[in-house]
Amino acid sequence: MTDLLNRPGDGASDDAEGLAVEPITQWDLFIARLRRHRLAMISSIFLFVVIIISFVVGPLLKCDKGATECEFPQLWDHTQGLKDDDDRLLVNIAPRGSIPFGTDELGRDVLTRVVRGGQASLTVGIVTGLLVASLGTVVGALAGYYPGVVDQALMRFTDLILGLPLLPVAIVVGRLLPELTFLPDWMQSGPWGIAFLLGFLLWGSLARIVRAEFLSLREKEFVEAARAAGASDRRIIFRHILPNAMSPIIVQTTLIIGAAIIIEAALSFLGFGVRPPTPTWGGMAASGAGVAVRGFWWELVFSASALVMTVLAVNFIGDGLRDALDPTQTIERK
Amino acid sequence: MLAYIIRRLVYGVVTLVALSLVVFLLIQASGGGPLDRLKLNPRAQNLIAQLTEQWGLDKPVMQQYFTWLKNFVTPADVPAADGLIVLFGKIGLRGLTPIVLVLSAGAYTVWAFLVKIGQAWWRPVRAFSLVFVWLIALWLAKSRLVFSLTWGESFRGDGPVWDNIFGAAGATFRLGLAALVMALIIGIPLGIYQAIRQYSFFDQVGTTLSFVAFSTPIFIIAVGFQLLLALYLEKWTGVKLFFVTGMSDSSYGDLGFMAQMGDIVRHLTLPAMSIALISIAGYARFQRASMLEVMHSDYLRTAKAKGLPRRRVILKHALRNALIPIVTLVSLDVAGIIGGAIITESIFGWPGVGRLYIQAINAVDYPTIMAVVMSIGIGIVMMNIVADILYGVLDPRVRYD
Amino acid sequence: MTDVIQPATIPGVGDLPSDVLIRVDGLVKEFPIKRGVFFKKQIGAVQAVSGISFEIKSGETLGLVGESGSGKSTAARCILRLLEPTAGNVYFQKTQDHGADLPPIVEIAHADKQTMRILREEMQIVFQDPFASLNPRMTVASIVSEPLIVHGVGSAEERLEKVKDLLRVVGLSPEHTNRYPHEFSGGQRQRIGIARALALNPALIVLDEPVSALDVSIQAQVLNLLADLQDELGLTYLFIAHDLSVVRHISDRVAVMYLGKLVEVADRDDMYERPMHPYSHALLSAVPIPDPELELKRKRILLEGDIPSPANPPAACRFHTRCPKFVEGHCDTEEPMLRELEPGHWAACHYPEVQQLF
Amino acid sequence: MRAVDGVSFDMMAGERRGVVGESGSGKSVTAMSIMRLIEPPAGEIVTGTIEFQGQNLLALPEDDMQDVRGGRIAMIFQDPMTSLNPVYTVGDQLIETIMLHQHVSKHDARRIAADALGDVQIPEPMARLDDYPHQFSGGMRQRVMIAMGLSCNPDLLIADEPTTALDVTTQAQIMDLMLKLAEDRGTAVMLITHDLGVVAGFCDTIQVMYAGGIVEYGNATDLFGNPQHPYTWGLLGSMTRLDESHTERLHSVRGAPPSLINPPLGCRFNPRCDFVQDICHDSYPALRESGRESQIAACHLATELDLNTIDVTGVVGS
Repeated sequence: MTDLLNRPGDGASDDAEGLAVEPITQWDLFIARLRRHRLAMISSIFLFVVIIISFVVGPLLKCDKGATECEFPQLWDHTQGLKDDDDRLLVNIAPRGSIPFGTDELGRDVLTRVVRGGQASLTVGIVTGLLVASLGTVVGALAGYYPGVVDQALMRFTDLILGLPLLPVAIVVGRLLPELTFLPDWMQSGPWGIAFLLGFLLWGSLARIVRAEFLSLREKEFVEAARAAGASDRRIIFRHILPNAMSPIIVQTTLIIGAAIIIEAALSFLGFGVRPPTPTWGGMAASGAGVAVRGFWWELVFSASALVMTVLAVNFIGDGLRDALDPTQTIERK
Repeated sequence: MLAYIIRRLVYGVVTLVALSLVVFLLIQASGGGPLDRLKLNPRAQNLIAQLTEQWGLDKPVMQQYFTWLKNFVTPADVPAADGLIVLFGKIGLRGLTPIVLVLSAGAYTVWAFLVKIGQAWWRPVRAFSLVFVWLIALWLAKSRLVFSLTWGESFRGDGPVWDNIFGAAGATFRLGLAALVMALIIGIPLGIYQAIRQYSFFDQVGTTLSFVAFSTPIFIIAVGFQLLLALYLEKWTGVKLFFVTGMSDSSYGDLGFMAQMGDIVRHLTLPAMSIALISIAGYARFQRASMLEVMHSDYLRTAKAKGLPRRRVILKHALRNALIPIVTLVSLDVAGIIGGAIITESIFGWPGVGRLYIQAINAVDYPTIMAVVMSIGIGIVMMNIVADILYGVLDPRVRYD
Repeated sequence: MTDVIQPATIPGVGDLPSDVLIRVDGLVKEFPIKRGVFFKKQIGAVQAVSGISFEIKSGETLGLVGESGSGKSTAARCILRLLEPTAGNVYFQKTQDHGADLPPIVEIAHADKQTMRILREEMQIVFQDPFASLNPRMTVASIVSEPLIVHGVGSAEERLEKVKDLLRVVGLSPEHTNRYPHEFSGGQRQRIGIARALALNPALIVLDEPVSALDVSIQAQVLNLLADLQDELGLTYLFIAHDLSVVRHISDRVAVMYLGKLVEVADRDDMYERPMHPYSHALLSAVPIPDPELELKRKRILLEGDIPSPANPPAACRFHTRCPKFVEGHCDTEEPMLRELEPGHWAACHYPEVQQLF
Repeated sequence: MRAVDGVSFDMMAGERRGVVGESGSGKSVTAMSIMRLIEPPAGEIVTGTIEFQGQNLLALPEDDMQDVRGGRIAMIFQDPMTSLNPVYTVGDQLIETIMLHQHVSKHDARRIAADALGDVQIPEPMARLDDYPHQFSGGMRQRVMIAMGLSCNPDLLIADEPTTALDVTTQAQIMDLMLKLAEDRGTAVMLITHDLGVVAGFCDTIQVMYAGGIVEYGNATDLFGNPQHPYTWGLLGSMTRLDESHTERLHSVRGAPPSLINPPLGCRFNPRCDFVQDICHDSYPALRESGRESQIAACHLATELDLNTIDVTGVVGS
């Protein structure tokens, strides 16, 4: 061995060949690529702010204790302003200095409700995303790694899920959710039930993607090399295949998050999603659309904008991640 | 090929049975039922008892399911001969024209499949004619010519579910087809142009706009169109360009042919545009990506090296290849268009299947709910099979086994 | 199926000559073709490897050559049990003790999982594609040390030291342990792959087209490295390649495959100077030589048509459809056995004849 | 990044030229530039002229260039599996080219196409016109590409690694076919390859490229017999040969080709050269005659070095 170590320059010594690239880690590369995607960066900051406002600021807003929801939540001291001298509700007040988003049909402050409505949308998006990511990955990974009976059975089941007409099924289940007494309370009403429903309806496409990734990665030479070294299935799956399949999983999950937020909003719009009086962007858009016909545009515009901007941010992040996670991408794109 | 189609059909049937079972059991598991509203009326005791008996609501759940299944597949009590009389008696000459067209297209399709013709240009024509076969099947079903079902009685007292659904299906079909055509003729050229001018200003704006459209829920688009292009437009300019409810004006019957067409367009545009917008964005993005991939292929370089003009390289060699994957996208998008139709129909008061569905859901009219879900499911299964066949026809490399 | 006369008399397990490291005996690998409307039934099989037998002596290099579709890579993967062989045996004479209760000669093709795990320390593989054979998400240190981790060798620090040694051995700088594969050139990656294969001090290394993806000048560097490693570590190589000139340079003996069967096995110079099978002859005559004067003088044997599909190989002698010496009624009805025509020179042909190449 | 930098050469009518180099040496880019197939987002030709039969191709309007492409200069590519459009029949693609350049009727074009397939020894050419590319094997597809390239009787055929993706017996068939066709028709051929063996049997003249420039040019016999540039010499030394039984180590060129984004100063080969001197770091050597007629090399030391007398093993040991 010592002979080998002291072998004279073979003309192949590493210094002569030289490394073309400075030592940078995968993480640095990832960040560098993400940085170049300006929209994705802005979107990340925006989404972060939205999450903070919805989950931290929202609950801090003063509410009547004990009530399930805030009939008259007060962001600023609006109790007086929202009623006139005769103690009548000031409904459909146009936006003005002290009430920047106006009030709705019931005289509630639209700004406060928009802030609190984010909770439902984001909860549905995130919980659905997590459910889809875990279910889709597990099913796809098993089907892709174990060919034969396991693969066949799992993929037939996946085909079945993918064959379901999404919105009609979501509507009928969403309609029935509050009446399904065998479910725990937290699933019957509110965003969690909708999130579970959507999670179970949406994982099929991810499972297919993960399966395809596993099928192709399983044949890669570096996996063969690991097998030749005697690595166990578990090690091969978790050390070799899964890390290389992560980027499509992450990208697809962000797409699902966006889709879930939109579907939840549609269900709430039709009245089959999160039930009033809990504020949701979809539900507010529905009641906003009703009054917009009479010229009271603000509830619709503000809730819809919040919804669209959030989903847009999620989708831009997904696009940025797609570029950033692609190891073949070089640093050329603007 | 035939074995492949049979396999897909069997998987489709399994999916549909599972779908029906899940939806049925969920409806049963929920506390509410079709008689909830009646129960509020203290004088309806007899009626409730009668309906419970008639609809079999007191039976065990599985028995009710099988009753439903039996109703779903049992033919209606209308003899085929009656169907023929209905057909030729009611339709008349004007109605006969499309029928003759559809029939001849069908015959032509069968012939095209039986006679193997190797010419490349023939394939897309043959593929397109497949669509006609589907139309014939739909039309046969509607005219009760060959077979006829009832799908049970509606719980809302308006007759056999079959008739209700096929009564509404025409409206949904008109809406969906208009949306699909719009999406195709706008989205695909957009994507092609973006790919040809990659990284241009137009491309970047197009990409950003399709992101926005993709991120906007359909009800916001629909409500936005309704408010801006109809209500506010009329309020601000006094021009009434589009209608926002229904399929046609009440005076439709009195209008001349051109005016009728105009009326249809003015009713159809906004709901169809609402559904189409998201699909346009989707198709444009997909077409752009597919086109870019093809543009970097070796055979395109060969085409350029042969001295073909750029136009011909793109329109003949690139486009044909880039359009193949679109077939799959469109077939998958049919589910999206139907979903979009449900929402849009309820916003625009469009008398289609979607609106029927929402009404049925509110009344827990489960024969109708089930029938709508099942017919949409059948449509999706059929579209997937058609897409697979189309793919095989368009791409000479694909073989099924 | 395996009715081929063996290159050596078939021994019972236990009496492999001491200089033979591995003996492959009637190896068959079939890939099933499945079809069916609902349940996939096997309706046939592609025989990628149809009963091949050969042995490799300790410290020698056997070159296994053939065109695409000849089954050479499949055969190698079966020997390493990266694919499950359909039939046949592979006997391996172990060189280390492993502390386990294993006989001195182990049959690999049917060995259980545990035995296989232990034996993997003795046999390693280097792959063709330097880009696909290294996990892009792992550092060089974790790639090279993976075999050590899997087999529980040493502590983390010891492993790192070993990795640094290995990198030095293959001519890379030991400082590069924390870098990722994409930071290296093709030749350097191939060196990393070789370091990984060396980690467990194997006796046998299967080299599956190790230089065919590299540029000529880099090819030479890697070939030199492989030769040095063999000299100094006493390695045994199974060198798989389609490039016959590379095989001539590195091998001691050469085996030629055509459509899943061995058609000729001979010592290196015998094979290249006096091929006896018409296919070997045609194959050799097709290889261009960088010498214009020689190229002008050479007589080429051009084969007709393409290699038949392995799913449906010709009957009897698989080469008869393209053979210039085809005799009707014989070559297409009776399969020629692999026979020892001269000492150490085996060919599977009814009409073998020593050919002059130049 | 400059993929090709200051490449100048002439080719005679009917000449068979080999362009040899490793990956990234700029040989394919040179060929693509002649065909003007490099378009702005991917790259552009900064300066230079390409004169073909008295016309500067770079100044030609696009319409006229289209007549040159496929008509007077044809090109075939490395990977026959992907070079034909999968959705059109082979006949469609051949007939399209023939009608474009020869202005004949579709019927005549079909006949010419069948003849072209026959010329490349595809059996039953008339019937095979209606087959799709996937129904052909790799070797057969490359024959189709050759037929397409030669169907309009071009004056120059550029073959970019035409046999790299093929097996060696198929390669021999294809090279034999190309040689026969080129000789019969007097077509000039520019054969681009990394394989010195392939050019040896096919080409009259050879140019060796390295890192975007030509390092040596000469007729085949001289270049192989007496390489003047250390790179050519090293390349030949690092080749394994079918006809020689090496017992010793190969003489490898040390290191790897330089990055073209930041190429070395002076002679681009200097980091890998065994004979490097100070001057090699200072100035880029021009191509110049190296004592032999018709053989030029881009090396400062070309006239001083006599590479044939250098003992290969001696250099390696030092």
